Amino acid sequence: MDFILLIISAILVNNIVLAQFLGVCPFLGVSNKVSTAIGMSGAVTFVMVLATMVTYLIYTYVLIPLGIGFMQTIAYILVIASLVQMVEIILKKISQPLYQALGIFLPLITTNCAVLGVAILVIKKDYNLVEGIVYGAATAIGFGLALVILAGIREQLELVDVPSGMKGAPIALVTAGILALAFMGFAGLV
Amino acid sequence: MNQVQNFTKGFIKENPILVMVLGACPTLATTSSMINGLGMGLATTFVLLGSNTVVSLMKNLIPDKVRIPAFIVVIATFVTIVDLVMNAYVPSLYESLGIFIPLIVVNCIVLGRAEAFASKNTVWSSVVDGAGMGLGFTTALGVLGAIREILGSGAIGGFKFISGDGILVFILAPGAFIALGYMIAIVKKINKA
Amino acid sequence: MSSTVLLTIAMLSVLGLLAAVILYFVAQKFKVVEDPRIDLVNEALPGANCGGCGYAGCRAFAEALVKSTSFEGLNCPVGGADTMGKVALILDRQPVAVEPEVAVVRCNGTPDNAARTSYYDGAMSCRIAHSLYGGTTGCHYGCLGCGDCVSACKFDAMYMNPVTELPVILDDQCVACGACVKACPRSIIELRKRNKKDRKIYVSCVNKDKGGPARKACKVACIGCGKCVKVCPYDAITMENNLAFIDSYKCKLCRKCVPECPTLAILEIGFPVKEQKPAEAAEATTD
Amino acid sequence: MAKIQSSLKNMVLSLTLISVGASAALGFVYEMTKGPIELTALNKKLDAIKQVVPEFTNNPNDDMFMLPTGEGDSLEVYPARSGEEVVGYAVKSYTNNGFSGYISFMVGFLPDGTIYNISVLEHKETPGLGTKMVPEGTPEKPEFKDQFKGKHPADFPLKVRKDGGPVDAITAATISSRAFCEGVQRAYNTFEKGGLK
Amino acid sequence: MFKTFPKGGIHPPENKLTADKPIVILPVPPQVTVPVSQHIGAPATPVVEKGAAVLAGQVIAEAKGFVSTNIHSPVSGKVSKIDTVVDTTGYKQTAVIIDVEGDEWVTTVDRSTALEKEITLTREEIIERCRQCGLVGMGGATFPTHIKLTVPAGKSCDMVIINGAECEPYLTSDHRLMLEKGAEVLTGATIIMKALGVERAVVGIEANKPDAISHLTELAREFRGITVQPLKVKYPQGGEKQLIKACTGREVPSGGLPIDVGVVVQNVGTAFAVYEAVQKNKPLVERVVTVTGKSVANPGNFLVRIGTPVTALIEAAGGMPDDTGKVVNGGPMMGKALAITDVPVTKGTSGILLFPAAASRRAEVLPCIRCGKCSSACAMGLEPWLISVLSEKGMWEKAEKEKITDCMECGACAYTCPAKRPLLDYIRLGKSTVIRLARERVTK
Amino acid sequence: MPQGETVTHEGIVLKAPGDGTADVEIIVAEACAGCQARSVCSPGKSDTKVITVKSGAALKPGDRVTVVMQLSQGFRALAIGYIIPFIVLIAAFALLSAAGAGEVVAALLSFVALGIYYTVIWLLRGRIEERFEFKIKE
Amino acid sequence: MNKILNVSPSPHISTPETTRRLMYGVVIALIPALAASIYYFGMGAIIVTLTSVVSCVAVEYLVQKFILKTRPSVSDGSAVVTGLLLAFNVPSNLPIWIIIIGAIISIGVAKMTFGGLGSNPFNPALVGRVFLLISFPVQMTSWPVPSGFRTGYLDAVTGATPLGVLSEGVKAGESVASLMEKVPTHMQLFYGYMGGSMGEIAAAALIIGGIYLLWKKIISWHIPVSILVSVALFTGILWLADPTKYADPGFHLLTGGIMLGAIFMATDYVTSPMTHKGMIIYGIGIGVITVLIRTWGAYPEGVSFAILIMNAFVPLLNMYIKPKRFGKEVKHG
Ligand SMILES: Cc1cc2nc3c(=O)[nH]c(=O)nc-3n(C[C@H](O)[C@H](O)[C@H](O)COP(=O)(O)O)c2cc1C
Ligand SMILES: Cc1cc2nc3c(=O)[nH]c(=O)nc-3n(C[C@H](O)[C@H](O)[C@H](O)COP(=O)(O)O)c2cc1C
Ligand SMILES: Cc1cc2nc3c(=O)[nH]c(=O)nc-3n(C[C@H](O)[C@H](O)[C@H](O)COP(=O)(O)O)c2cc1C
Ligand SMILES: Cc1cc2nc3c(=O)[nH]c(=O)nc-3n(C[C@H](O)[C@H](O)[C@H](O)CO)c2cc1C
Ligand code: SF4
Ligand code: SF4
Ligand code: SF4
Ligand code: SF4
Ligand code: FES
Repeated sequence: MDFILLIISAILVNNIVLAQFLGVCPFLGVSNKVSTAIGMSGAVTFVMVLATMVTYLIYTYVLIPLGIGFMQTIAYILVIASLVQMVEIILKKISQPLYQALGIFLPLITTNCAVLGVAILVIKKDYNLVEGIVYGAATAIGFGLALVILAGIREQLELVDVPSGMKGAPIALVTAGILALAFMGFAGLV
Repeated sequence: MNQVQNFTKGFIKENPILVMVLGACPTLATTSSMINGLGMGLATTFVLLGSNTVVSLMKNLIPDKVRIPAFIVVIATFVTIVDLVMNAYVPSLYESLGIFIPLIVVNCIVLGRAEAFASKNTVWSSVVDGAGMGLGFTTALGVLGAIREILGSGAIGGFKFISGDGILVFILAPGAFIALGYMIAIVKKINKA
Repeated sequence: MSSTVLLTIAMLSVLGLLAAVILYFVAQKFKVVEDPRIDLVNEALPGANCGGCGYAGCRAFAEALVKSTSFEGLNCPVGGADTMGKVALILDRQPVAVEPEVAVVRCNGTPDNAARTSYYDGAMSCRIAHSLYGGTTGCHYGCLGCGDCVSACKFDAMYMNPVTELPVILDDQCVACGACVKACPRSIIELRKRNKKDRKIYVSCVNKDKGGPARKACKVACIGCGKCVKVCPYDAITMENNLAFIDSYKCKLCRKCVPECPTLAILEIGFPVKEQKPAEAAEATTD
Repeated sequence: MAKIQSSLKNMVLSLTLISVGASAALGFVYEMTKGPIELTALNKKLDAIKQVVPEFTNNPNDDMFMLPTGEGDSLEVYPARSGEEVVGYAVKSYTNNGFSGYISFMVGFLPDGTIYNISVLEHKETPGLGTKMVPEGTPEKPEFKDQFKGKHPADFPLKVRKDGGPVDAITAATISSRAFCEGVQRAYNTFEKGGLK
Repeated sequence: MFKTFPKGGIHPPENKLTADKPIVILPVPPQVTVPVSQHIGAPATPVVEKGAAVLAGQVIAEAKGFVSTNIHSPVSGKVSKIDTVVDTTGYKQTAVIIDVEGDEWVTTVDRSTALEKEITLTREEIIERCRQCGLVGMGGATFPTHIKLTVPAGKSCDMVIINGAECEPYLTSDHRLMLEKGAEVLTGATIIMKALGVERAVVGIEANKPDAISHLTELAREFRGITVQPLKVKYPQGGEKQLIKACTGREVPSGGLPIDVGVVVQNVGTAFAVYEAVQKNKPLVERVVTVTGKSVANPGNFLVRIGTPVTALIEAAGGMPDDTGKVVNGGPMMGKALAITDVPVTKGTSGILLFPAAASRRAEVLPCIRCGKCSSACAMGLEPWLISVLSEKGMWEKAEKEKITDCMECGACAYTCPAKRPLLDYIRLGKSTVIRLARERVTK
Repeated sequence: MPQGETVTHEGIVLKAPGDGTADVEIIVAEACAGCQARSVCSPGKSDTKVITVKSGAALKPGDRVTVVMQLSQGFRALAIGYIIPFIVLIAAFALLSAAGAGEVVAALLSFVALGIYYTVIWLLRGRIEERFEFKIKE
Repeated sequence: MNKILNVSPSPHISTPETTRRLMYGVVIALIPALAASIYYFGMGAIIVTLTSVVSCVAVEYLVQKFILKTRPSVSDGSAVVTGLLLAFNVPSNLPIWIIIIGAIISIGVAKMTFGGLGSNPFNPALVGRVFLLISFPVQMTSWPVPSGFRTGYLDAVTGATPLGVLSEGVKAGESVASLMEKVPTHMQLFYGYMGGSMGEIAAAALIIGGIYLLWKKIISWHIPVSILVSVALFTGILWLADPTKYADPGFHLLTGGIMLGAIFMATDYVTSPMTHKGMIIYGIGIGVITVLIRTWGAYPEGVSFAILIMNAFVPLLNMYIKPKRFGKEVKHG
């Protein structure tokens, strides 16, 4: 598998939010400010890759050998939830101010569709671990890209008079729709 | 609040997707046709009903600090059950909903109701709440699915009423976003009035 | 059969235990501090997020309420006593009686009363007009008519009357959030105690000039003659900088001052119509 | 009933309890659905095979074997027999050149190499365009893939008209049509090279 | 060659209708109204009583505080009253109203017109004289001159720029002054150089005044260290920071003053006033005012006493045309519209501009189309469209970050906006609010 | 003085020992301000955080204050907390894979590398902490 | 003498330039291209243009009047420009009902939803075009072949665009040289003798319009030039690397919507960056994405997508690329 194509596909062609509809809640919820959006993207990238690695290992080397692949969902969600918390605990243990700075800067990275979705997709698409990691990272970057773009547009929309009924989620969704329309232009790149 | 209100609030006033914009992913992903939308909605409703019931039954058995993992386990169990059952008995629907069935587990509505409602209320109220919220979600998905299907392929419930194609965008990703956007705006207007 | 079930159980128990341990530590480290009552209080609040309480929004106010020890100085003007009563119930505390208030526009400089001497053609903002010059009439205190107050009102309780060129407050709608008071660069709007049947008696003028110039600028200006101060039996009226002010909490609505005012600057509103009621007062009431 | 305290013991206990309960339920449902799920998967494959080859009596899934494509990979071939006689072969083929990439097909050949029927297994083509390669037509209203029925690739070059072949492409979906041809061609090549003819 | 500043600027129609109208001395009016605040800083305190007799040139209000300056009686006569009046700023303030009787001057003033080139006073004496004579900048800001001539500790000055750009359309008072009083202006410049202890002065003049450029270039040969720098015709060429950049290539830092790059800028009118104060001991009681407008019968440049009512000036120019819709004190770009014309001329009045009704109303405001023309026009490198919405929406912190306080209120952005957005209105609002908030932050 | 963007949060003073610092409990709502479902978002619930701030002003418990942090500090924290560990993780995995380790070994060892990274920043925490400072506005 | 004077803050004069004049300036600049389309496509061009302009204006008016309840402002001319450009971006035989859907999307969804003129982050006409392209791929890609003036409309003979021929051919493994035989010569391309969207074909006419816009200072050179140069460079490099697989830069510049996009659509003020540096980055982005889509993507033409994608980055460009402020900051106080 060609990694470049995998990356282009995950970022542009099959963008996780705009084409695959995963992680729409944070996409709408954390896109009010560009700086937060950037921060969120960075954090999600780490979490996504870490989660992909751990879940992949558990699936391939625990669940499958034991013949309980159907436990995927329940195992993943518990593992991911604990993982996110563990990262926070570690950060807090390491340095209070560092942890505080993060806390003040970013909302809690909750387990959302995107993280779990990627973990499941890696298995579904029969990726090996390397591909899974690349896919996870690229997907996270795609997520960040969409998030930052939307945040930019929303910050700009603050300056104009959007009709009152459209303010908030509706205008964000319509913007996302047009963005998805634009991204369809990348079809066929891979 | 009486049980009727408790049940109906999920349809318009506190509709999970149209008012609270929760669970946007499955909403967007599975409403390319009305049937798929309804299927997803019902699957979610089942999980919601199940988890609300169990959570409210066990609310006093679960210490506060582990309530979130406990809820997650309960919810994930129901999700896996739905997953397995649908795979076995409605394979084609199962295939078109794809990854979004396991993802019910992270749908904020489910955890949100468990946490905000079921863990504080009686079993019966929780069942009614779960049914109301779930069916409200289902209705919204059904309506959105119907709109997209009518516009996008000139069909309803799979039955085509025009020859040729509709406005294809509506069954694709951009149309999903745009249609949901306007739908939320309209519901906002209705709720205000 | 049994092997799968057993494995499942084993697996999940391990995971469950693991999660329990991790989350136990989480619980140790993260205090789950949010008081559930905040949600309840928040729900009881009107959700207008108007800032009338002095906090950033309803939720912020809910937090403040829950954390506070008494309701002294905490009031939601929008919900009023009703809401505060509900909150008190939730928090199991005594509500503090807060008198309801209403906003009043203290200027009556209609084109008839105060001749226009210029036409303002800048951006429609009272604050800009105010920083540019004295205004479109000879009165350098009165309403500028650009409606900053109206756009500040989140409750549709105000509109500009195109005839009088003055803002009008709809008593029914006004929740006394005070946004208009803050918006007006000339401090024309005042929050006053809300009386029965929305009756009001107030000096509808903020002109601090001496009698002559004030009168010249506007027919119904307060000229600072002091007659009302003398006649008030309750010491409700004070005079400062040639301007009379009626304290709405002291005023007993006896209406003695009203006929005293030589310029009809004191308005009485909401009373049954009596003899020589000036036309503009009636106008201001009806809307 | 009073709420249980959050002591470590209680936490571990209650979570374990929940886990045990949940997993018991799960294991039970799994066992229940295991059979139907496997059956569904099998039926799906058999349905696809049934569609593309004449009636058969065997279980082609059991007789499946792999044949190299000559491009470095192999395709699954399902022989269909009526009694002992081979009535056709279903070849599971694919292409990566669809409008949105991967498409997989089940291509049914009669023993002489004539195409019996084709069915699309998996694809991501655009609804309304590329998807037109999926449906089965009727004699009155033939669909795209009906033009392949009964043709022999030896005298029916698998090429769209634009490329000089006889295949009428789906309107505005030449790419999908071309990919379709390529997938069928791959199946045929494998079939031919495998010496099944 | 013509120099200019690097970025932004506009070129509105020049309309210098009065460029060849010699300065006419306007007769003393029967009554003058002299506001006590005609400068930036604290108002002066009146030191005469109602009924007191005053002479022209006599101090009638004394400076109060550091940034303040004296006010002199521009006429002789009797103080009729001290009252609050509306002045050219549109606000009410205290003024001394004097009924004119004759035209007697205090004896120390030398009223002869003979050119006095020899500078006898020392640095300190010059500055003191400027303070005594109530000099303020005549270029618009009316900042007390003696303060500007006192280099603050820690800063150094190596150059004086005399601002003869007069980039505002219509106005010609500086132009005429340079033509008619060129030698005095240059002497004034030399005095300023001496006060600051610098060797070099540049007179910056826009290229649309070729006669002034050649005249002053000619004269400057006889003055040591003074050169004339022709400048490209581009508004706001006369803006201090732009002028410095054009003449010297130095860039005054954001939030800084000319002295931060070793320069002091004075208007030609100020240079002339310095000459008169220092060489003739004459306080600032009169100035040149351009009265103009397209439908004005006899537009012209007038030398008038401070306190003269604007109505009198308009009369002198042929009366107010019937179609007048707007009267502006100053130029069309930066001048202030008057609500009433019954206001006195002050030290900062450089022109009275009458607009016909048709040209006096603003056009309909449309939404910003982000054409970026305002950004291109802004010589300060700001984004007017952005800072004006930020201000309109009350987003003060962002406005501060976008440097709203750097705006010099030149109006080039609003002039150039095709959507006719009231950009500067909102920018001013934002600027003053941001400055207020910043000040509150400091005091807290 | 405006120096670049800041992140602000409302908070309530919990403790003010009087040594120029105060513990402020903040509500992390900023980013989710647009989220209409705050009240049902359970993971968000526990998300109040206690921040230690330096403050000259006399604060007493219960005061409502606004905590300010430079945006750049936020990004720095992000880098230390998430971005660099991400790079460490990926780099370790890539190197180990390239060195021929199997995917399990590579993965497990890169978790170890991550652990080492966290240990290192734990050792360096003194230096890191100097760089983070929160202030009180008003 | 008691005149009521107008009082307003300074400045008291304003440029004669207005939004309306700018918009009608663009309309004038589009006339040569419109004339060329009518010459090549006849009645179809006229019908499509009229329908599009009328329905765009009507949609704007109706939305303002009945949905937003604001004062209709159609007279500012921006809807006319959008209508014209939408028409220019579709084939001249497009059924009227599809054009009306396009107008509803352009004006109703892409413009008025965001608050009307000046608020929309994406180019309305292009949103309309891309929406139609994806919704009605059959109708949107049946290109009438140019002929002399023709009164027929829906029955026009259709053929492929040169880019379509190229993209199809390359995918089918033909060499570029042999494909170049099948497409019009560069000179023909320059004059517009090719199949394609109604208004995009005649490079010569579009360039005349562009020169007019530059001369009237309605647009600046930064966007068009950076787009054209980056397309030329990128395709030039590819062409030099492998002329059998990639067409020459001249071909790329003269075909498809490059000229129309670079001169008229990427330059839309509302949806392009404010600073010159930003404009150049934006232009390069459009150029690169266009070539990317043309050479490796599924669509033979990518200008519309490229412009929309770069539209999305405009707020970020505006946020991070600021004009050079006058004066360095000093710390004081
Ligand atoms: C939104 C959209 C989706 C498309 N989907 C397909 C598709 O699934 N399959 C396909 O062959 N062509 C598809 N096309 C068309 C191709 O881009 C291309 O125009 C076409 O294949 C050229 O073939 P023609 O010669 O039949 O027009 C699509 C076009 C659009 C605009
Ligand atoms: C936009 C703008 C334009 C200006 N134009 C002139 C001008 O043309 N001539 C002038 O003397 N001063 C002009 N000024 C004022 C100068 O910046 C500066 O204040 C003045 O030259 C200082 O001299 P003074 O103190 O003697 O008045 C302008 C100021 C601004 C902000
Ligand atoms: C990706 C993401 C999604 C979020 N979605 C929700 C949500 O759907 N509902 C919610 O209540 N909070 C959501 N937040 C919650 C935040 O973590 C934030 O802490 C919370 O809104 C604070 O709410 P509080 O005021 O109730 O403490 C989300 C945060 C993130 C990072
Ligand atoms: C130079 C210029 C180019 C324009 N280009 C477009 C365009 O490509 N598409 C469009 O819908 N409107 C265009 N307009 C009109 C108008 O700016 C546009 O409709 C706005 O985006 C609406 O807010 C253009 C206007 C100008 C002045
Ligand atoms: S009128 Fe004033 S006080 Fe009353 S609701 Fe409106 S803004 Fe608030
Ligand atoms: S009351 Fe004040 S804010 Fe309201 S219109 Fe009058 S001046 Fe403006
Ligand atoms: S008024 Fe201010 S913002 Fe406008 S151009 Fe002048 S300096 Fe720039
Ligand atoms: S000149 Fe006017 S329309 Fe253009 S960007 Fe500036 S404010 Fe907007
Ligand atoms: S449903 Fe909320 S992130 Fe997907």
